Amino acid sequence: MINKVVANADEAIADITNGKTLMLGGFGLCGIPENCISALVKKEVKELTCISNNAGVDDFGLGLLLHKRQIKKMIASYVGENGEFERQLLSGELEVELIPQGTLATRCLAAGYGMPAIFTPAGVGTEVAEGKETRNFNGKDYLMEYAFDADFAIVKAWKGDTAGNLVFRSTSRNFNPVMAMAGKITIAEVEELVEVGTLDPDHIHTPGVYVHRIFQGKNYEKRIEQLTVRKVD
Amino acid sequence: MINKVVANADEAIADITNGKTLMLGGFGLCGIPENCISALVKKEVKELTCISNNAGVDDFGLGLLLHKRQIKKMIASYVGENGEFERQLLSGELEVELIPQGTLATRCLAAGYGMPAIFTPAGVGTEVAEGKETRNFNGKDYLMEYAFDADFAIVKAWKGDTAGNLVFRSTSRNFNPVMAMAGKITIAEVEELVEVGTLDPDHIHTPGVYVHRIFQGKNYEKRIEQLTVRKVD
Amino acid sequence: MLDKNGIAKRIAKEIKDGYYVNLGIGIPTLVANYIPEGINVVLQSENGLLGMGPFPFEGEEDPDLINAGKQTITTLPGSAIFDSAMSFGMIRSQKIDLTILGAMEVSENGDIANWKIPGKMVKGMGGAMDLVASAKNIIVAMQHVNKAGESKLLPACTLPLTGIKCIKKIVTELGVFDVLPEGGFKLLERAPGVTVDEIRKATAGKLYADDDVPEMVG
Amino acid sequence: MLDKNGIAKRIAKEIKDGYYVNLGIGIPTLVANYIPEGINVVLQSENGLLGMGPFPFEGEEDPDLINAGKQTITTLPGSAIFDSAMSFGMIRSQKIDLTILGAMEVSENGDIANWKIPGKMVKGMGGAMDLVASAKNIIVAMQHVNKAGESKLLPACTLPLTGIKCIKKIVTELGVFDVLPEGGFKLLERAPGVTVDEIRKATAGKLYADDDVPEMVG
Repeated sequence: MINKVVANADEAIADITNGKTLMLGGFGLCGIPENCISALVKKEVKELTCISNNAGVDDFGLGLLLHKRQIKKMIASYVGENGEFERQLLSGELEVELIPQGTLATRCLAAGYGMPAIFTPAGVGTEVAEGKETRNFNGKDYLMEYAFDADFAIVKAWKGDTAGNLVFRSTSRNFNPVMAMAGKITIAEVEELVEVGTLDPDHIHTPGVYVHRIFQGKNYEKRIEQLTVRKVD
Repeated sequence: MINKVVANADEAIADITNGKTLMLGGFGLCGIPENCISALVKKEVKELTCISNNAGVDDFGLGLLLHKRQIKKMIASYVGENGEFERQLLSGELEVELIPQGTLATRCLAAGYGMPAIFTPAGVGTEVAEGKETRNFNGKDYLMEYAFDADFAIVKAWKGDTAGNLVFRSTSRNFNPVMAMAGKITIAEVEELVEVGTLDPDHIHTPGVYVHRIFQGKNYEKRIEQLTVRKVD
Repeated sequence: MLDKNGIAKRIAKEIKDGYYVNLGIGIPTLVANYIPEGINVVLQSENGLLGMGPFPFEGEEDPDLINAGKQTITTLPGSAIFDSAMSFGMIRSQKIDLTILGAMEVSENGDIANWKIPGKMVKGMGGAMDLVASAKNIIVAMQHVNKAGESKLLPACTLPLTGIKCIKKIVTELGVFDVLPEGGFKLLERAPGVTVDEIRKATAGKLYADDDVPEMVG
Repeated sequence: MLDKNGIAKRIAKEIKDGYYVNLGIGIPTLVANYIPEGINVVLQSENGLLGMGPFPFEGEEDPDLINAGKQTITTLPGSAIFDSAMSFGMIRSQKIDLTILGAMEVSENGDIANWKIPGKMVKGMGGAMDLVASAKNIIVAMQHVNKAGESKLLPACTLPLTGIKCIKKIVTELGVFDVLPEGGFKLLERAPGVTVDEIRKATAGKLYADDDVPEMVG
């Protein structure tokens, strides 16, 4: 097997320079690559274009990069939970492209599966359709949307082996596997890095061929955005 | 959960009538729905269009349906191992459409993912491209290929639960999950039918929403097409 | 007149045995509380889960297990987890039988606006555009008029659209409405104590109401 | 002159550390036997496996575990299994570094024909069209001439094409050839004991050969 292990987040992101386009996995704060985000903050790399379903909260997730003005453009589907985001957007410091969540996911899939474009009905007849090719199949209109072209994909998995095979846990899977397939270079941080042969080949979510660098992360905070519980009767 | 269990193969295929289009999972003889094929032979349903990567061998797999002249048209990528197939093809009894294997898989995916068409470079400049729209993206030509439209998908899984969730074993996975997603009605036969809650939600290959009927198969033969072994030193 | 729970309760009656259902944020989320006994329904959450269960007991919350509203939830026996591409794949291929979501405006031809108010901070459409463009059956749960007292059932939407010609049914605090294929809102049921005239007054779009529109049964 | 194993052995030298490789049926399969020690290579089988291992020991064969040639095989520590859509997805997105396959004909502009002979039973293209259309680096392993003694390195293919302008390198029993971007076969190495003249005679397409083309090193 091919060994993809790097020492830590700093090494994994060492060649991410100003102006690059990054995909970052996660949904809300669930399944985000916490270690790599911290390393990007530390590296002070700037003018990033970030493709991510959300933009974190003020003091966590992508909010940390926003706070340091490291993001030039955000491509996301929902950015509701972030005051600093709103401030930068309204002041014109931050470019934002909002796209439907399914379109976001499928444009990742398209990149990972070598399909230059896909057709989706999402956004037909809305401002999302402006400037896009609309095409009718079987009586229904679809927009043609292009595969993403990202320099780096940064994902967070539960377990991974030294060959880069990844397994995700529960709904922290979300965008991570499709983004892992879509990056020109894919960096995976994992809660537990294991030897090859440990993971069941039938239950690998992302085959190692899609992963270029892997490291065991540390100090995962895994913050909960909306704590909702039942009382025990 | 929604219970998808039917008693057996006969019940599962009861409404498959003459002239229907079926997708059948498997690669060679690996992971084919043996029980449903036998039930289709017994039911003597005719003029079927079968979408399957291969066409079985003379006395097993889809070869059993061919032997009884139940297949009108075969859509496949490779049909090499079947003398009866060759006879019917050369005599004009059987229509055959050969398509690239990746195109076959991706047209299933398109159906399951609600994408009316996909773009693939496979077949550009060859007779496969005849009559198809060719389109250039980023300097490379692609063919536009349509999503399959199959009345039934028949797949074979290793384990499944009563809600229709499926888990496949080793390379018997192959086309099964993508076809499971692609049928208007999807029938799954499994080696072991288990109660809901038995399968790990993180390791379900095909969510039950894609499966309409499930039953525990019996007497799996699992014939090996090319037995290749090493001698123990 | 119905309260939010009343709207949710009425919508729950639209859910049939064997349905896969996607519930949006807000009133739609409450629908889960009123699914009739004996009905087997599977809730999809578009962040990648089929078989959404109730909130976890205190102390049992799992940061890796949330719904599309980012709330901590639980799974159920038979749940399945998948990635975002498959989640919207099954939405686009219409494997989800019913989608219930909120709206700012619905037009009499079934257009919906629910994601953007010009001049205000835009949070994004999330999965709403995918859901309304794909679902075969969409019910809107909303207040009949906005905070300024203006009707939300309109001849045409004034806000940026989320999707076109997609809404089949609307439940508000005043009643239950079909969106007719030829255009217009057809009043099916009045909320308890609400008259057709009151509903007509609150509805800017074309309203069709028979003389004997029944009052909703509790 | 090389035998089949010689061709496979020579091609194996093209494999670099860290490569993901897809091996076609026939001579390409033999390449696996000659991968240099100390080189980490992962073999992809397009029916849905990364990390193809050797044949199983007698009695340990598993009918659920085969390669694209339908042969019983084994996995290795670090193997991953996936479905056919992902398998060709990773092929199309060029995650596979090298594809090695057989051919009936290759043209001097890199076209390949390897799936169909008019008038004969056509078995199908399998995954070959996907592989040749997508792979960034394709090496053909084949005999230099066909059974009728005709060159398989041609100005233009005469058989139905599998793919166009895709072959980068050819290894035959006579030598190693680059397919030049501007067209033509560039002789890189002669097989042991084979002269440039002999190669020229067996090559119908345009052949470029320097005066001092080296003999292959064993």
